[in-house]
Order: sequence, then C-alpha cells, then structure tokens
Amino acid sequence: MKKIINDPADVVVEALRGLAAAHPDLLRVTEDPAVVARADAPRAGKVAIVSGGGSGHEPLHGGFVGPGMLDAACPGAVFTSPTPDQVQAAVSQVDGGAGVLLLVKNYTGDVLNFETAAELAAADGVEVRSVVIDDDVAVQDSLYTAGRRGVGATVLVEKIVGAAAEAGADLDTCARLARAVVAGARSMGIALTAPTVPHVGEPSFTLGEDEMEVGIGIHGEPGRRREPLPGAEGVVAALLEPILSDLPFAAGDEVLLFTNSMGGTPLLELYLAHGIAERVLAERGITVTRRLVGPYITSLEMQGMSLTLLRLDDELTRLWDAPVQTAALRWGR
Amino acid sequence: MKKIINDPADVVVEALRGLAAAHPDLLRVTEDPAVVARADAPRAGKVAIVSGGGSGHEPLHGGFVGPGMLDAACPGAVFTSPTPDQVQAAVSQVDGGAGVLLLVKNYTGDVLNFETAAELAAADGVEVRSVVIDDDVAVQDSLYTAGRRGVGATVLVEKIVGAAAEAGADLDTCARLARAVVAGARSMGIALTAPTVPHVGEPSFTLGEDEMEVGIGIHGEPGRRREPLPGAEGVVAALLEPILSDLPFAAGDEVLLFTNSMGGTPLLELYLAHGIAERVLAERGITVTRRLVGPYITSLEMQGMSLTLLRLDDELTRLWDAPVQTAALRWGR
Amino acid sequence: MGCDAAGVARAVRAAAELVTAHRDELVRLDQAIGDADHGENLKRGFGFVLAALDQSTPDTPGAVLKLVATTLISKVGGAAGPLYGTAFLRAATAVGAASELTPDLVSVALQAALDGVVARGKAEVGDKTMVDALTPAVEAARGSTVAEVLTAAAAAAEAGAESTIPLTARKGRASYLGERSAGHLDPGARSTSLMLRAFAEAAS
Amino acid sequence: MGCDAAGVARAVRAAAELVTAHRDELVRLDQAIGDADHGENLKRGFGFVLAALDQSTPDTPGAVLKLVATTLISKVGGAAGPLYGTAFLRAATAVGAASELTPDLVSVALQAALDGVVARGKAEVGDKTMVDALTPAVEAARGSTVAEVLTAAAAAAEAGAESTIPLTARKGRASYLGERSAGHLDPGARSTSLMLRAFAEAAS
Ligand SMILES: Nc1ncnc2c1ncn2[C@@H]1O[C@H](COP(=O)(O)OP(=O)(O)O)[C@@H](O)[C@H]1O
Ligand SMILES: Nc1ncnc2c1ncn2[C@@H]1O[C@H](COP(=O)(O)OP(=O)(O)O)[C@@H](O)[C@H]1O
Ligand SMILES: [Mg+2]
Ligand SMILES: [Mg+2]
Ligand SMILES: [Mg+2]
Ligand SMILES: [Mg+2]
Repeated sequence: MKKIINDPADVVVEALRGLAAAHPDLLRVTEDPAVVARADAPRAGKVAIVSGGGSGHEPLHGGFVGPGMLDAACPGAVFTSPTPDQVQAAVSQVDGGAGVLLLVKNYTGDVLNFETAAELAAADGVEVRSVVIDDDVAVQDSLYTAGRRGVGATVLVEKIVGAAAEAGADLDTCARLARAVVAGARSMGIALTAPTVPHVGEPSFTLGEDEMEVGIGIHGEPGRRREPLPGAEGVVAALLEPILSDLPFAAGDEVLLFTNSMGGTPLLELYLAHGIAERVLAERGITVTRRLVGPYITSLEMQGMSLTLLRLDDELTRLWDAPVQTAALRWGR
Repeated sequence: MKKIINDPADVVVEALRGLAAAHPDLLRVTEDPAVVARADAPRAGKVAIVSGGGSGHEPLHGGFVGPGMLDAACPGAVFTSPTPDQVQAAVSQVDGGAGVLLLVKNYTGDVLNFETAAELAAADGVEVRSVVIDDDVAVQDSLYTAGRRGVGATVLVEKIVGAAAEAGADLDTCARLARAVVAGARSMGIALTAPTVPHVGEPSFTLGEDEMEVGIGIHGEPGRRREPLPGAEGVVAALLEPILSDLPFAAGDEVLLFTNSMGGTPLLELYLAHGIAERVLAERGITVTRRLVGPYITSLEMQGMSLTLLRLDDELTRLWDAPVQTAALRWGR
Repeated sequence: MGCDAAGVARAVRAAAELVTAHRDELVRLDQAIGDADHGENLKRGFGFVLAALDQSTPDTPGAVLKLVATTLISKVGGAAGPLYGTAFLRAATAVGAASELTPDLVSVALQAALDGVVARGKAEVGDKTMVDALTPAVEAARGSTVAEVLTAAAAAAEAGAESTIPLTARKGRASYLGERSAGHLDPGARSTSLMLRAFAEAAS
Repeated sequence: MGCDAAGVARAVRAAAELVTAHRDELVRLDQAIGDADHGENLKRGFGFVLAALDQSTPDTPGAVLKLVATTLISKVGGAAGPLYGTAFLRAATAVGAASELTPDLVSVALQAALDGVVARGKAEVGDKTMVDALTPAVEAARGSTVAEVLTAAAAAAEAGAESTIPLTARKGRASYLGERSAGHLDPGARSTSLMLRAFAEAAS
C-alpha cells in the first residue's frame, strides 16, 4: 500500500485536522464524535441540513459544509457509515430551531444509523426529517437487493436543498425538494482500478489490464459485471444508456450533467468524457443547461468515473445557481 | 494502459472540447492552434495574462482562464510545451491594447517556444513581457542544470497577477508582481507512482512498493533520489525542510501554504498531509495566513504531492483574496 | 463459568478477543462481496467494549449486555454496528434484572437478539446475512446447562454461516453484486458464529 | 541523389521516415531521463513536414529547408521543436538561393545549423544534448561529394551520440536528474544522428 498516511487507524481524524486548518473561515471540526460543522452554526431560524457517510469519498461530505450547502457532515471511518452519536452531535450543533433535514445515502448501514440518530434527536425535542438518496441505476430496485445506492445525486441534493434552506425554506419544503431531486436524478459508474482501503492495505479487487468494472459503487465493492475496456466513446455509452432509459429521459428535457471522477481519473480524461457525453445528449435532443465536472464523490484513489443526469425545472435551476461557499463548491455571492 | 480515451493522438483536442462544453460562461476554445481564451476576451485597456505549457497538468492552465486570472492558456501536447504559433494566436485573441504578460514555466522547451512567440507578437506590434517561473528547490540552480523547474508557484503567480490585471494594473506592475511571487515562493514534490503518458502507454518509471521518488517534477521525469516511503510525517518533513532552508523562511513570516496533489493522491491523504504541514510551520513560528489544498498542478494520474510556500505581504494577500472566476478556482465577487 | 455479571463479562471479553483475532479473515470475506470493513469495524467496536468493561463493572448480566450494546451502537457504524447493537440491547432487555443467567434465559436472550436483528434489518433466512447464522442458533439453543445451550447454538450458527456460501445475497451491500455474490461466505454470518463459539467456550 | 530541391526534399522524406520508424526507441530514451515525448514530438512534426512537402514543392534546396524549419517550429513544441527548427532555418539561410547543394554548401549548412542550436540552447559539447552529435558531425563534414560529406558527418554524429551515454546532463530536462542521468543515451543526440544517417543514405 502506498499512501501518505501515518497509522491507518488515525487517517480520518488526521484528515479532519487538515480540513479544519485549511478552511477556518468555513467550518469547525470536533473530533469525538467526529463532526464537521459550519463555522457560523447554529443559524437561528434556518433549517439545518446534515449529511454524512463513510470517509474516503472526499470532498463529500465535509467539503460541502458552508453557506448555501450543508450545515454539518458526519464522517465515519473509511467506507463505514457514521454512528448515531455522531449524527446526534451534528444535529445538536447546528439545530437553529427550524428543524433538521438528514440527507442519507441508501446503504443499510447509513439508513440504520441515521434512523437511530433521528430517534435520538427527536427525543431531544428536535424536529427531524430524513430523505434517502438512491440514484444508482446499476442496482435493480427490487425485492432482491438492498435497493439502489446513493451516489452522484447526493452532491446535487446537498447543493439544491442547501440553497433552499439558506434562502429560508421551511423543513417540509426542503424535504420535498430533496425528494424531487432524488426522483429526477439517475447515475451510473465504472471503474478501471480498485481503491485501497488504508486498514486493508491492498486493492479491494483486481481487474485485468483490459477490463473495466461496470456498475460500481463508491466503496470498492465489485460491480455488476466485468467487460473489456472500450474507448472513451464506449465508456460514455455504457454509462449513459442505462441512465437515459431508466427515468426515462427524453428529447426536450433540460438536464444537469454531472461528470464525476472516482478520484484517480485525471481531469484530462474526465473533460474528454464530458465532451462526449454532451455531444451524445445533444444528438438525443436533450439539452444540457447546467454541468458539474470534477472529482466530487470519490472512492479514494480509484480510477473510474460516473455520470449523473438530473432533470431540471426552473426551481431546481435557480437553486443550483444560488451562491455556495464551501471548500469544494463555490460560486455566486 | 487504462485510460478513458479514444486515440491517444486526439486526447488534448477532445479534452478541450469537453472543457469548452463544460464552461461556456467562462471560456472559448479554438482547436488549431489550440487556445483556451476568456469568453469575454479581448478586454479593452486591460493587461492580458497568457500562460501555457504541456497538457497533463490539469486544471493548469485552462482551468485558470477567467475573470481574475488568465486571459488565455495554450495547451501543448501531453507534457510538451506549446508552439510559438499557439502562443501568438493566444496573444492576438486576448490583447486589449495594454500589453500582454507571458507567464512561462522554466523548462527549456517552454522558454524557447515562448521566446519565439514573444518575438512574433512584438513583430505584430503587441507589447509583450515574459516572466519565467522557477520555484522547484529539488533542482539546484547552478551552472549544471537547466535551472529550477516551474511548478506549484505557477498557480500562485497566475492568481495574483491575474487579480492585479483585473484591477487595472499596468504591464510593468504585473511583471513586477509576477517576479515578486517567483522570488518569494519555493516548492518541492514527491511521487508514490508514475504517470502514464497516453502516447507511451506505460508508466514513465517504476517504483518499488515501499519507495518514493523525491524531488520529482510534473512530467514523469524521475526525481533526484529514491527513498523508502516514510509515514505522512516523514513525507511532509522531506518536503518542508528543503523549502524552508532555501529561501530561507523564518519565524515571524506570514505565508501561503499550497498543498497540491499530483493527481492520483486523494483528498483524504492530502488534507492529512496539509494538517501536518500547518502544525510543523506553527511549531517553527511561521504563520499560515492563506492556504490552497487540492489537485491544481498535476501530472496525469501520478500519486504524490507537492508543497509550495509563498511569503506574503499585504499587497500579495489582497491580490490573493481578490475575486476569481475560473473552472478550477472561484471565490469572491 | 459462572453466569453472573462477571461471567458474562468474561464471555464478552472472549468474544471480543476471538473476533479481533479473526479481524483479517472478516475483512477478506467482506472484501470479496462488500467493502472490506467488517473485521475492522468489529475490532474497533469490541476494542471500545473491552475498554468500557475495564472502566466499569456492571452488576447484572443484563447491564453487561446493555453496555456492549450501547458501545457497539455508538462506536461501530456501518450495518453491523446497529444490527449487533440491537441484538445485544434486546438480549439485555430479555434477561432483565436477573443476577444470574439460566439456560432458559440464554435461549430467550438469543431469540430476542434475533428478533431485534430482523426488526432492524428485515432480512429473512436465505438472504445471506447474519440472520442465516443466528436463526439456526436460536432453534438449536436447548440444553440443561448454559454451556450446553450455547454449544448447541454455536454449532448450529457455524453450519448456518457455511450455508450462506452458495446463496445470492438479497440484503446488505453484497446484494449489489447480484449473482456474483454466490460462492462467498457472508462476513456477518461468520462473525455471528465466532461470537457464539466464544460464548460457548467461555461457558464450558 | 540530385542535390536540387527535389533531391533535398527526398532526403528530408527519408529522415522523416527513419525518425518515425525509431519513434518508440526515442520515446524510451526520453522516458529514462526525460519526459518520454521526444519520439512522439518528432513523429508528429515530421508527419506535418511530409504533408507540407506533399502540398507544395519548394523550388530551391533553401526553400525546402525553410519549409521544414517553419513546420517543425509551429508543430512540435518542446525543446526539440525550436532547436531543430532553428537548425533547419539557419541551414536554409546559409544555402541561400542556390539551386543545387555543393559539398561546401552542405558543410556550411551544417555549421550554421550547429551555430543556431547553440545560439538558442546555449549547450556546450559534453552537456549531453544533440550538440554532442552535431558538433563532431560538423567537424567531420568534409569530402568531394555531398554523399561523402554527409556520410562522414553521419558517422561522426553516431559516435558523438554514443559519447553521451556516460555523461551527466547539464542542459535540458535530463539535467534535473543530476548524476542519475549518466548511463543513458541522449534522445536528441540519437535523433540527430538518425537524421544525418538518412540524409547520407539519400545522398549516396
Ligand atoms: N439487512 C440486514 N439484515 C441483517 N444483516 C445484515 C443486513 N445487511 C447487512 N447485514 C450483515 O452485515 C454484514 C456487513 O457488516 P459491515 O461490513 O460491518 O457493514 P457494511 O455493510 O455497512 O460495510 C453482512 O455480512 C451481513 O451479515
Ligand atoms: N539547451 C539545449 N541545447 C541543445 N539541445 C537541447 C537542449 N535542451 C534539450 N536539448 C535536446 O532536446 C532533447 C529533448 O527533446 P524533447 O524531448 O523533444 O523536448 P522536451 O525536453 O521539452 O521534452 C534532449 O535529448 C536534448 O538533446
Ligand atoms: Mg462499510
Ligand atoms: Mg516534453
Ligand atoms: Mg462492510
Ligand atoms: Mg522530452
């Protein structure tokens, strides 16, 4: 294992110290339990948006804490959902009296831990709602799985709902918007290499020199199938087709296209793939009106990418465009 | 070679198409010769800031084109400096009548091609100045080398000079500021893995499982020496010591600390290293007043990192804080 | 062993040690069909359990089990944290304020633990989860001494865990793999069988 | 070969083909002590040279050399683009409007090319660059026919290129490696010797 770390057991807390040192204007970190909260939290009268999940997906979620996006993030151990205590601590740090919305990626662990946290927070007298994000079309949503994973749409939900909360939307509105984004977003990912979890010390899986793993998640779990690695055109087609046919998206739709690196894929390749995706969507009569390109929801150093498509309307577009001031996403003001 | 590309010969132009598609509000791309220019160029009466270099270092330089930073970037082939024609085309696209400043990283190829371009532009009647950036302390600046490489300081020069030009500074002032940043900045990098150049198809060098390459550049060239990979504390020490002793930096200095990923090193590790660097500097009595953490000047998918320290004064700090609106750096406004 | 609070604490320590000794195996099992953290999660959680037991000595078996439960819930995360946490919490409630565990109380506690896991995780037998180890363990948990009850449960859990190998997962992270999950032992079923083995040996 | 414009164009084509055939070797040499692009840079540049020669047929040797120069300058980039570009440009100027190259003119052109490379790159013999191949080539470039001149130059360039192996680089990208650059053939010296060999063979 080649990593710039000290003891694998300390990776998360040491990274949080660096995050806190790097962004003193935006956020505050508490180490036990681990919480990344807005520097100016709690904001009286504002709905607080809280998310979290295993570490190793940076900048998700800590990099999205700040005005216009999250009020707090709860980083678990690498690839392990946070505990209820963390979420409860986050809630109590940022609750401004207008309620707290928990944004939960759909994994058994995340759902169970946030569920318990919501009960604990409710017992503390805080009004809490949860919305579960499940946008990954690689997983068939049926009786035979834990349901679709929450992946790329998470970034979009956090941005859009964060903007609404910042603008004074109430808890019901924030929850409705979160559900609307989840309903209108679909994602799909592939991997060229596997991530190496620090406490494991070796890659989570191995792929042949000419293979890609199709339908991967963000935790180093293998995908649905293994295929020969095609050129970039083929990769984009393998990602776009299942997304487009699932919702389905149709000619005339206006969409946000989110081209995400899984961490190790450099921007040169990512922009190349993005250009192809834009061209293919244009050929299908789908209009890309907003885009996000970069490593925003990652799986450590894994090489690979995902595409997320979100159908936009005026309300979602306006909220996407609203100012955001976080470590990883900034615009407007 | 595992990459999301089509024909290796088309990588740069296809990536540029994606860049253009992703940021229509910020920039325009011409393909032959390849130039990335501000969407609103030329700006009458404003000094134009032009940089460029081989591709493979993204977001450098195209990701830094926009208000408050570069007017144009000239992307060469992967790891190959651009040609004079490209630079000349960029100059003519963005010249607003107040002169053009060329920011050149100190590599033989970059220096020679920009030199010729400057002659061509001068012959076209454009007032041109060049500043060469050479901040890499891994290379001894002596009779026995091509001189120090331009690495991390490039990002800082482009930001600071871009802010000055945006605020109306004249060509001499911009050139003076560029030289001031170069004079006050020092960098050092290490690699855990080598990049794979698309037209080569295999890693530029190979390192043992426990080795790091110390004093690397951003083109896959091997470093000055190979050492056993220490923990993150050791990595940060190996980077900071030669930087601090070179300028030298001293207790009482106020600095900008730029913790840069070479591409493949994930944010989790980068923030961890950043936290250590902040702690060590504090122990030395050096005050970090500004910081930048992320993959900003990279070497394709290479794992590794660099640190850059820039001594700040009020003028540089104010220019660093000034608004910037580019694909990769955004704040203020 | 005695089945008072101290005895139960010793059994928990034994389970903590066995699971920790199998940390790498559990990581590898989870790597094949999950995210490679199950062994690390349990090692971390039981490390805190041992520290908690070092600090305070609860005075009933139920209080020991409750301490285990709250520690796992607040320190593990992932799927295993809340599931095992709930299992221990329900077991604690089931044994109430008894100062000593009887064979019957152990059976009841195991049943309560299983009910808790199912209530939280909604898994059925055959879904390739810890339920596949715990369900046969509960069914087999009969005997005239606590040691007999736990030995029977542990043996059944071991067989139940093995039975997950050919299964296609329908719950948890392994379900994302679809048919590619078949041919692998479920890590949670394995850790359940390890814990029961440790309890059984501690009781013998 | 004839040494008129068509003959010089044929020689340039031969050089383009030989360098392109050695593309991988030049990439590997540059990979060891540089950034692995020298072969690709020259292949790309000479590809454009061939295309330019296909389009227009300049009518003097000097015009052919100038076309090569401007194409390399505008299409190659890196260190080799301006250096080889300048070499061909100075050679073009040196042969002026002559309609046919003589042995003397070839010697003069080679000297001018070397002077141009040194003027741009400031390298001296022993710095481990193309200058180590070009300098002995210029010194050896004597003979009673163009073929003799170029054959002597090519042989000297080859020896000069080999001489770079033990050297520690003091110019160009290889200089960053310090003593680690010793033990490797300089890619630019190698490509210089390849070009001169192609010229010599075309002239023979
Ligand atoms: N819904 C569920 N019901 C019962 N057990 C489950 C369920 N989901 C997962 N598990 C168990 O949890 C184990 C995985 O635990 P762990 O790796 O610690 O958590 P995570 O899956 O969050 O990484 C699985 O092997 C399985 O036995
Ligand atoms: N200052 C110089 N003078 C003469 N030749 C040089 C100089 N610097 C580099 N070279 C030559 O250029 C070659 C490298 O060319 P190339 O790889 O195409 O460019 P780059 O170094 O920009 O990647 C070296 O092998 C060397 O022969
Ligand atoms: Mg997990
Ligand atoms: Mg080069
Ligand atoms: Mg797991
Ligand atoms: Mg080179």
